[in-house]
Amino acid sequence: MTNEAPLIEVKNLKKYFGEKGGLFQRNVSVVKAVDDVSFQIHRGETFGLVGESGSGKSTIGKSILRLQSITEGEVLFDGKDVHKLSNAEMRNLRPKIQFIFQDPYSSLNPRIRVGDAIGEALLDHGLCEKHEVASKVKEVLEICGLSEYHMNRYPHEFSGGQRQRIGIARAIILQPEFIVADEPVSALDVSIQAQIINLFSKLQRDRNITFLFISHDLSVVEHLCSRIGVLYLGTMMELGSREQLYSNPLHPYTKALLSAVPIPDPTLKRERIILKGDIPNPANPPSGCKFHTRCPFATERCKVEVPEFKEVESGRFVACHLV
Amino acid sequence: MGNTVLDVKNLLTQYYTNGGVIKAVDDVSFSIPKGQTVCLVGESGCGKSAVAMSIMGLIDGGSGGIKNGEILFEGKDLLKLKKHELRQLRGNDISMIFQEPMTSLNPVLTIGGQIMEPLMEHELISKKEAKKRALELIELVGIGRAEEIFNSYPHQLSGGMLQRIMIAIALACSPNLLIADEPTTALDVTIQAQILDLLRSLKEQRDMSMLLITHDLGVVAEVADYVIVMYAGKVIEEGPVVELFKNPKHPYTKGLLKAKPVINQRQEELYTIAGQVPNLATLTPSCYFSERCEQCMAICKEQMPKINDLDNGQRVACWLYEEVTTV
Amino acid sequence: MESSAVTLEKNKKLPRSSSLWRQIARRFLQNKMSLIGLAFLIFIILFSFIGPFFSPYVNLGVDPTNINQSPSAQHWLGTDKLGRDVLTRLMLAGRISLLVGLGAMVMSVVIGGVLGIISGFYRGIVDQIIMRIADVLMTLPGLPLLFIMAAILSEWKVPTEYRIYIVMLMLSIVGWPGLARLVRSQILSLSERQFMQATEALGLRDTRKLFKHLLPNIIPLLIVSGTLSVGGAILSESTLSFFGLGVVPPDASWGNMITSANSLLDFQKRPWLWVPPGLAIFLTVISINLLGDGLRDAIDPNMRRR
Amino acid sequence: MKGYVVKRLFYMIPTLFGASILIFFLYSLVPGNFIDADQNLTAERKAELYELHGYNEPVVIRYFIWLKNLLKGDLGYSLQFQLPVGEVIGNYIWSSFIVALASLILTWFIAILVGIVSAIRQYSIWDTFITIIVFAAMATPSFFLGLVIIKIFAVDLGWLPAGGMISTGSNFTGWEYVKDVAEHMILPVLVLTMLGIGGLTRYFRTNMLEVIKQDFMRTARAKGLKERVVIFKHGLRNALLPAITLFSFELPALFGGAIITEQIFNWPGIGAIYMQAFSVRDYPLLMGFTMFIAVLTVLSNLLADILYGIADPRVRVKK
Repeated sequence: MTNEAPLIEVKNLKKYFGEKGGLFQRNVSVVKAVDDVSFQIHRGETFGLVGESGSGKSTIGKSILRLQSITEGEVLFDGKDVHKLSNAEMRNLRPKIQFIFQDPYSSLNPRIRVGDAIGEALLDHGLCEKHEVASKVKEVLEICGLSEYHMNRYPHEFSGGQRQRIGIARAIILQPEFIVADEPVSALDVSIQAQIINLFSKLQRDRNITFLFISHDLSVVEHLCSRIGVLYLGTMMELGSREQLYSNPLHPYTKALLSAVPIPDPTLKRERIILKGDIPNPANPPSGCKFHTRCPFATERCKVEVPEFKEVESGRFVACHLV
Repeated sequence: MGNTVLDVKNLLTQYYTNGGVIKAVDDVSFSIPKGQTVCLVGESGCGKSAVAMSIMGLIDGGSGGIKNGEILFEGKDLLKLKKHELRQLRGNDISMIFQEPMTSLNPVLTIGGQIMEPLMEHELISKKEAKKRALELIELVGIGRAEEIFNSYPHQLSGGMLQRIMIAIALACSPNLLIADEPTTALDVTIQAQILDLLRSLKEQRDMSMLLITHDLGVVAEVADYVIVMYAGKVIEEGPVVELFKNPKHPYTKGLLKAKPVINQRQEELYTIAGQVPNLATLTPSCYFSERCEQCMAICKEQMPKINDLDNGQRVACWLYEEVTTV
Repeated sequence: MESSAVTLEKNKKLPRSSSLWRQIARRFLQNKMSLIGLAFLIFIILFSFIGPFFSPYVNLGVDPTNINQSPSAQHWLGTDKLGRDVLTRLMLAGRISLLVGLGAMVMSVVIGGVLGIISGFYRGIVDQIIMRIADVLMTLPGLPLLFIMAAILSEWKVPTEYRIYIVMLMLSIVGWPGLARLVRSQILSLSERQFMQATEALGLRDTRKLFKHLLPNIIPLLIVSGTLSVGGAILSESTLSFFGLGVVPPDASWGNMITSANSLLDFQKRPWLWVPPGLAIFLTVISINLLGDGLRDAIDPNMRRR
Repeated sequence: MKGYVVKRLFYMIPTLFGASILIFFLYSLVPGNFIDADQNLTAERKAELYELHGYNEPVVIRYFIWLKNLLKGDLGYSLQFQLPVGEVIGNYIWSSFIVALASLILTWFIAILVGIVSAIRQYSIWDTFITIIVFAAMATPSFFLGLVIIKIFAVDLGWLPAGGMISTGSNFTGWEYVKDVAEHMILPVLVLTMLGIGGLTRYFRTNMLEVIKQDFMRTARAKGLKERVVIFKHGLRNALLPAITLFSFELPALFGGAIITEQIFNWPGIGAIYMQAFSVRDYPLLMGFTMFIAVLTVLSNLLADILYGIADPRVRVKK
């Protein structure tokens, strides 16, 4: 751990989605998509967020970049609260914080040529002269494994993997300090996925960008992230370094999650924890520890008392009564 | 032969696309022994789902068709059956579950009604009897509250529950062969573990054969007895699961196994297979993987390799192994 | 390994770049029905705008010596009760009917498009106001609304040469709310797409979002619904004119030519007076609809809704 | 569900309020009125009538008087019929209604049938043929179509009566009467049906084409169900659902369309009365009728939503 101030600090973030009930009934059901989550991301590291559907991982990513309003809490970028900036200040900050989307098919405007899609933000923010745009676009395209030759083409002419490269090029051309990548490889086939993962590794090495990497795939997260947070129903269950989390998971959910990942080795005999039941509906989460309905070790206490998210060793946090 | 449930021989299935006619399944042969799980693995567009749709006879005549081959199910060639004869087999002796449980059930009919349908169609039992059986099936796939579930609608249940319901429907008439097309791809990892577990134990209880189609090598390793790897409509390698994973022969299979990040086996750099899947509409006679292959030879670009038996029960279609077998 | 992937990507030849518009044109040209529609529409336009120059009767107008003639070699479609050549009048009426249809379409598309974009893009209170107005207009039955407006205007004694513009205006008042709703819902659904979220993440200016990202995606929709609304406008205009509330004599429109069927004698004995304009409307509208339908399929094969 | 209905009823208020403003001020803009139009009245009598009907008040005041009466259910007093507008509408609405109903049933029946067949036989000769017919129906001005079929079936062939609701001078009772009315109905119903059939058929066809592509249709086939069951039980039900909302546009549109057909066929219905009232500037009747249709539209919107909620379990259980 460095003593340097973190680049991103998320404090008690809450995001509730309400279904308003018209004139008389207000907020009939509230979905607590993110419920009091705090963590820090240090300069130059890649922080991973893992979780299943309904865990709120994408919502956190979007909230950090203010692509979405928040209900409560603070998101500090370099000490400034992102959600308190004026629209003009926010616009000036945008090039420094970028987003890479999950779906390579819908994240590119079908009617805009790839070169323009990558270069337009440079122009719009006045970050370079008009005549320099083409050469800058060419540069990032090459970094991302494409070439100049692709600039005048439309997105529909590219495969999924290539489009994801374009999405990455569009983000890095602005020379951001921080990138949120929301499931950037989950829509891709294995052989293509490996190419994109390696591209991310290369960017980490060469460009000193800080990443927030969001994924449901624990093996991808292990490969790319140095610190990882595990989310369940909008709450952080466990947070720690890669080594801590993968070799010695403390939270029963993390353990179950790790043991549920199929491993491509038919000879391997593992103790598998198969969780009972379904992921509860986020609109109606269980009381106490949200995991107690599926936890093999749940006690009476877990049903009523919300466990504290406490630091059990340096940089290692767990929310469980049993730890 | 009496032990073989399904025997597919030289299957050729074409689809009509904007880019032209493509051979989605190109001269594919394999068989499924009784009580075994055979996995078809491959990346998107390799034709693995088209194989399943061909077996089920569910390819819409407007979008494609089976042009050649035989599909022998318990000795009968499905391609020679009359339409209604094939229909009577579907959901009865062969059934299928799909990738998207959320959209695979009819949103306006109750769960119970949808489970009862194949029972009443194929076993000609009364509505009352069918309901009793449906309730049993709901219990069988591990959902409690059978009566309540029976009367609910698909949108009220989660993806994992719906996939269990799909399994209940598929098992309703005790099929001899279950085809599962990416049954866990749309599900969360903890739910995936549940469903795989369920499929495995049901298969064993009922001594059923299973054809599981997936892109996930992890899933294959967990459930398969025998593995078939497809690439661009062709079978490029097959073999018993342990041999194939321990000692893959085809450069594509090797690459796939190396390119996948595996938990607790982190490497600094992942192996990558360069390039991308070829366009099926513009293939020329060659090994279809040759363009991406690191061990590509001159002959790979000119001639398509045939699939050959190796000593240990594996079969591979690759020029690298051609001499080995002839020697 | 990484570098091998890069070089391969670079050398890989992609198919010839074709712009989206060229693709649309290719798909459109494959659709026989809409080509027939287009061809016929061109014929009607030539017939109405160029045709009269070849007619010897254009400037003759009224000819009392030659009234109510049945079709003959001189007058292919006969003459009317003032002795005017019906074929020539059919051409001149075509000019007016087509212009009214086109004008009404342009106005509806402009009003509906602009209001729909404002509604969908800025949301909030402006959206509320615009949509409530559209609601009210759509709650009122179209035909009675047109009738009232027409009555107001005829009482105001608008000079006949301005009549056709008034008719265009009326038709666009009835036509814009549907279009505004359509555009608005399209914008809302585009905003859900990741590429619009990406413009937000990139911090692009509103003007760029609007003109570079949204508008090009809305234009196909406007072209298609615009085309189809020309047909609707021509039909409404003919109805109004038939009831004497649209284009009024001496200006001819296809609708008011059919008015002659109101006379029992003309209706029973002189079908050449009212059947040809009816057929002209029918054929024009059907060609426009075929064209619009073909355009829709060509522009977006997935847009086939409604 | 109940809360939802209440909510929807509240949403109706601003719309109807807006509609009433628009209707009233449009009509008050129309120059001339019933009194001015009557040439036989003396100046004093005119002044008297102006006073009586409140024409001397400012427009805004007159609007509120009208609105107040409207809220009490009083649509005004028809000057031409010398009867309350509500009563006039009540007298004529039923003859319009039977034509509208007959045509509605016919339209839906044909549209569903044809839509399904052309969807499952997409791109066949039959599909193309139907498409052409549908386009033709949508491209024909209804008044012209009316004229043509009167000319063919009534004038030239003499098979059916040209207009009216009963044969003039006839004195039928019982079945004879019903038969006579039915004969007179055929042509107007035909025209009204042609008016609506195109859009609806196309709508069904697209719905059906969309449903056919759905995953659950594949599931139904994989179960080994008969093709008939797959199409009708699994397909049609889902294709019909969104069409329910169309009902809301249909009914008011049919009354609107009746203005033309009743005029052409001389059918003594509300549409014909509207045109008559129009020529003598019987504003209370005109406003009453327009407002009536506006209310009908809003109510059928509500009805359609409720029906949709009942028919679609996804909505039903949620509300």
